[in-house]
Amino acid sequence: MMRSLLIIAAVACVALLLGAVLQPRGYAVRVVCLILLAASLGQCWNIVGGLANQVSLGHAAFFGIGAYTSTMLQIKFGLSPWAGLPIGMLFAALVSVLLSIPTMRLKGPYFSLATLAFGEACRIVATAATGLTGGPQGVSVPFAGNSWLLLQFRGAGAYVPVFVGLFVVVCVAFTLLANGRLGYMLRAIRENEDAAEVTGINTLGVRLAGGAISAALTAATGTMFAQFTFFIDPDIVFSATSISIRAALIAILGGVGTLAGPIVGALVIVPLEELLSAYLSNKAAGIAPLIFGLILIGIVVWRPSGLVSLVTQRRGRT
Amino acid sequence: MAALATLAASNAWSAEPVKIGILVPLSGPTAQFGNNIRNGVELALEDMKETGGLKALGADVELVYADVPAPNAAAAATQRLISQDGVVGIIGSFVSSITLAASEVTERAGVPMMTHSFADQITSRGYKFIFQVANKASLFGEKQLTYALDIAKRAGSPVSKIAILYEDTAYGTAQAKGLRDTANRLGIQIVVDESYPLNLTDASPLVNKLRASGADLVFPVSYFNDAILIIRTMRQQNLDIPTVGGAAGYIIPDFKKGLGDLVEGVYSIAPANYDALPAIAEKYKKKYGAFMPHEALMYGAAFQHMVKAIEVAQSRDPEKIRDAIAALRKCDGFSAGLPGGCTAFDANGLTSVAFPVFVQWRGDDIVTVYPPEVAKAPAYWRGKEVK
Amino acid sequence: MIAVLQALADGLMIGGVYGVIAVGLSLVFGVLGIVNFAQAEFMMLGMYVAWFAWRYLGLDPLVGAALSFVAVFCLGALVQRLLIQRIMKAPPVAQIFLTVGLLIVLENSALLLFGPEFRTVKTAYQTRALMIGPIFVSVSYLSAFVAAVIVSGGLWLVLTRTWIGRAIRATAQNPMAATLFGVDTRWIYAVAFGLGTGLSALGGGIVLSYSSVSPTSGSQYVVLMFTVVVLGGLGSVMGALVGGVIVGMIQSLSTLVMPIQLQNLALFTIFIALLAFRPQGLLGSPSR
Amino acid sequence: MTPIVEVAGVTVRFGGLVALSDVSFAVRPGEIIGLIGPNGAGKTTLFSALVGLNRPDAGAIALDGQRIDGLRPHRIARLGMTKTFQNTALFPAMTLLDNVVTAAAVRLPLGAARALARDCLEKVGLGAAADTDIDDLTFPQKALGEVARSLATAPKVLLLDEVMAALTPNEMDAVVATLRELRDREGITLVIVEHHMRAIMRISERILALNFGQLIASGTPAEVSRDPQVVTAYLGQPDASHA
Repeated sequence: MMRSLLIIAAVACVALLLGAVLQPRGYAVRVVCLILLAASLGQCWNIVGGLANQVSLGHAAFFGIGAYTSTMLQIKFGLSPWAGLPIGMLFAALVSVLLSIPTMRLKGPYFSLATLAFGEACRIVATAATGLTGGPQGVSVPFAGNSWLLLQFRGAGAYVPVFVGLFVVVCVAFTLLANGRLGYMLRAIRENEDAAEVTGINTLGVRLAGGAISAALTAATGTMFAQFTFFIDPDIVFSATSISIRAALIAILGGVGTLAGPIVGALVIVPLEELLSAYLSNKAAGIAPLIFGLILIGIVVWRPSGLVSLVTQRRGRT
Repeated sequence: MAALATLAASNAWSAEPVKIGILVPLSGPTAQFGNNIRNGVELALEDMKETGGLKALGADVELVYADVPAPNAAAAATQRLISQDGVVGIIGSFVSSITLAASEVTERAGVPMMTHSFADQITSRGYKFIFQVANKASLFGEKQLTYALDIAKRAGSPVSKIAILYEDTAYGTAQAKGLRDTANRLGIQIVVDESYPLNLTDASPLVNKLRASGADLVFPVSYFNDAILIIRTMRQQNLDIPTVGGAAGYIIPDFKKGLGDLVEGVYSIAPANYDALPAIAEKYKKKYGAFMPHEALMYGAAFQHMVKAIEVAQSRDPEKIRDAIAALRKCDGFSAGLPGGCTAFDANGLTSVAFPVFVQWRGDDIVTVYPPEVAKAPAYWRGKEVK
Repeated sequence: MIAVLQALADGLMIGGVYGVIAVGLSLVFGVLGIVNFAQAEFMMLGMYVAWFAWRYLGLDPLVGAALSFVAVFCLGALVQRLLIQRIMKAPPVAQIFLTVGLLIVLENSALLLFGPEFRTVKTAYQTRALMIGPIFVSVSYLSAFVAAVIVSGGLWLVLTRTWIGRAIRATAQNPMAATLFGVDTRWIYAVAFGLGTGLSALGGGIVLSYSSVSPTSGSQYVVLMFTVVVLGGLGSVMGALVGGVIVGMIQSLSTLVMPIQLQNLALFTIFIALLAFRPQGLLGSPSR
Repeated sequence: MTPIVEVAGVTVRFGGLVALSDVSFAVRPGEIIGLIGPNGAGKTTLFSALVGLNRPDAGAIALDGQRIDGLRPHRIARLGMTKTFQNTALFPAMTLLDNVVTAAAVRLPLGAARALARDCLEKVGLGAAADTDIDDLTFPQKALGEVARSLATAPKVLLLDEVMAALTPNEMDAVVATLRELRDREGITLVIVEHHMRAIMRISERILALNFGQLIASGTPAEVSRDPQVVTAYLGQPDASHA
């Protein structure tokens, strides 16, 4: 527990330091922001995917709800995203509870595929509900200059403290859950649901709570994302590949169920994508994503339980 | 001009090439269009070198590509072009959502971006650094209908009922809205108004509705895969309703390759057509083996406009280049191929000259048939020449 | 009424095709226990093989689909031996991860090899339809459907009447026991993966006969394929075919009462609801 | 004295198969009951029905005077009745201590839960094995570990499903003593399923015998072992020869 908090604090300090020294409107600091967002997203997923072993492939639903709730409230009612943020989180938590009615009892791949279908269903609804979301044309967050109240800034550098805040909240939530009572219960459910029930664990309630927390934090990440990119459309924020599956990939690459997993995953995936895109975009089309895919395959064949296992196993041996 | 050249040559930085970022999807679902844009821009650069345009700058222009398969990657790639590569301007990016996401970065960074994306919002956010060389999608929708109605009227077969089939993307919905609003204004009955998910696996439900509706004219707004399915299914059911495509999938060489003779006589709205620029179009065809699609032409023109503006500004300062782009009216090179014959912009950054044209398939080519002032050949309506 | 009959006819035929492209996914899950997100990419490769067979050998894609099967069978078996075999015992999340990596690699390999253009074939029957009473029956759908039925029948014969088919089924049910009966399960896994991906490739050839292919064609079908096999029961071969027809029917019938834009919303809603009541799918057995 | 557990007319069906048919009995507080019967007689099904893992198709179950049939297992556990699993069902990715802490943490803060968990492990004699991984425990240790985990839920009634399987006679005597002590010190009512006849006859104060889902006999160990129906039911059962 102490060690986990130290890791979080160390990463947060490094990020803040980078935010302070890097050119505030430059590219490097934007990459730092993307890493923080990716790590937060992966950590949100890790709460259900890692602790409860429910491999959700539909987290884009919550991400999109967060992004759209705060953005639409801001556009239509001039509400600050700071106010839209908790509303989006609440809404996402509610949707996650509703979703769990049909998916609660699903196991393994069935759960994954049902959540995948749910994420896609949300994308379709967001596309079709033009009055509510602006439809497929997307919406732009109105730009009002640097403003803490409206949570928007001209350069990426100013976002670093905000995203560090998000990152710390999400990671601390994960740590508390993992080491707290709820964490014991989630792990018990993951291991043996019947046994968990007869030891007095309300498996349904614990799962709902874990799912709702994960959904709400994912929605918060979505709000931050919208405030950062200033433009969202249903294909961007409800994307199965670039949100749902990516969230899972970040956690899995690093190590499912561990605090460090999504952090390591984000530290590998984001810079890798950026480097490949920077150096290979001038070359033959498709070579950059091809190499990215090959590296993913290489890592999973080499380390099926994630990169974190490199450290933990070595420590285990000594 | 000579004085300008000496001035440029005497500058210490003149050896360093001026970098322009090309932000386009080179992989992913719209890779084909990004590829066409790359071809167009490279040809436009060649063309400028041949006609001596670059000498005045005193430095070479270097193209820096960023592959953006999806809008999520747009912001970081744009920032990278600006801060790492030091580009002075950006050309891109075909897909409206990518352009919208990228222009949020260029606006804040104060770097000009020129695009041919259609979305209405692009130049209605009050941004200073974004320039749209083509008209807005809603205008395309409007003209798609008014042009068709006029041709039909001249052909002596008036239209009272129309069908709109469109993909539920930014491009499809915006264009359909223009069509719908115009039809309502003109009192034309819309008998089918259906959006469908991009990348259909089966077009029968759409065509079944179309057949049952008794429409006189159908406006499908779709990319290639869906266009192919819709046209084939229509032909299976012997539906020969005159078809007016909504650009995109309807005016690329693959459309003919895929459908063969079925495309003969199909209309489409287009932002520009290569037959306005025969010499360059011929060069393109020789080099890349197919006719020059409109995105190659439009982005080539945007690129040349930007380079010219850099020359005029005599500066690498993006802010000054931006002002030069806004002030410049360029009517030669690729720009001459646009309807209206020039690239120039209004206070919002939207084209102040261009207008949509109507093209029709003839053999392996698409021919501009409307409006009359730019038409290269008469239109055919149900096989009959329209006077 | 006619509209309903028309929708039923369309749904049945397109559903048969969905069944064939998805049956391979079901087979792969049933035997190897792996949820293969790259399955639709093998279908895309099959579409390319069929396209080249049409372009350079003059083969109708329904015939060229046989070549798609053979080529992708070999590729699939190789991929299984070189990659999938290494993660057979890894946690399911790692397996998902690997197949997603494979998806990215296959899609972009196709982009590098074949370029971004759309390709489509031209056949004489593509624009023909039969009139059965007031119902249009698209000749290309009908031939695709017939091909789908023949392939399914063939698969059923292979699985039930041949040694290799029985070995595959035995491995699916109990790999340990299969080993005791002299089955080399590692070999069977490679064959089953090749067969599964090959069948999807074959389905790709069939789809190409009326559609088009580009490097991203797989993404068009991936969610659809999963819906089909889960509705039918993951791992159940006949279930995949039934699932395909159900998905085809839902897609075409739903458009009679709601906007076409929402046809997949209807599909996913029914999908999630059905899973809630019958998690093992319509024809699946309760345990894998 | 009012019964702590009362079962009235409980019937459980699986599809067409009747696993329990009209079973009725009552357990007094502090009693040690042995539940016997050949394989497939319905012993585990009865346990599952009692703790709520199976819902009875007919009949009623009451714990301490309160109807509990139809409640979810965790509610029944919190009301004071839980069971161990045949072949054990500890959570394999946790240490033994964490297994027990999990059960205690349901109603206690973590610190108190840890203290209680150590206490429970001491009671079953596994104090030394607290930090062992589950995979490294012997089968008897796992069975006792489950008893400890159940104790952490503070049960009034504990249903033990074959916790003495695979024990040597000496070990068995130790476990029997432990269980007795639990009853004597804490007043926990025990219902025990055991194949091993010598053990069950020794520890139980009363025996219930099931066969084909029906309760065929009930009484003191001596009475039940003479019951003709029970003898018939066990004929050919190798375990019966142990008795």
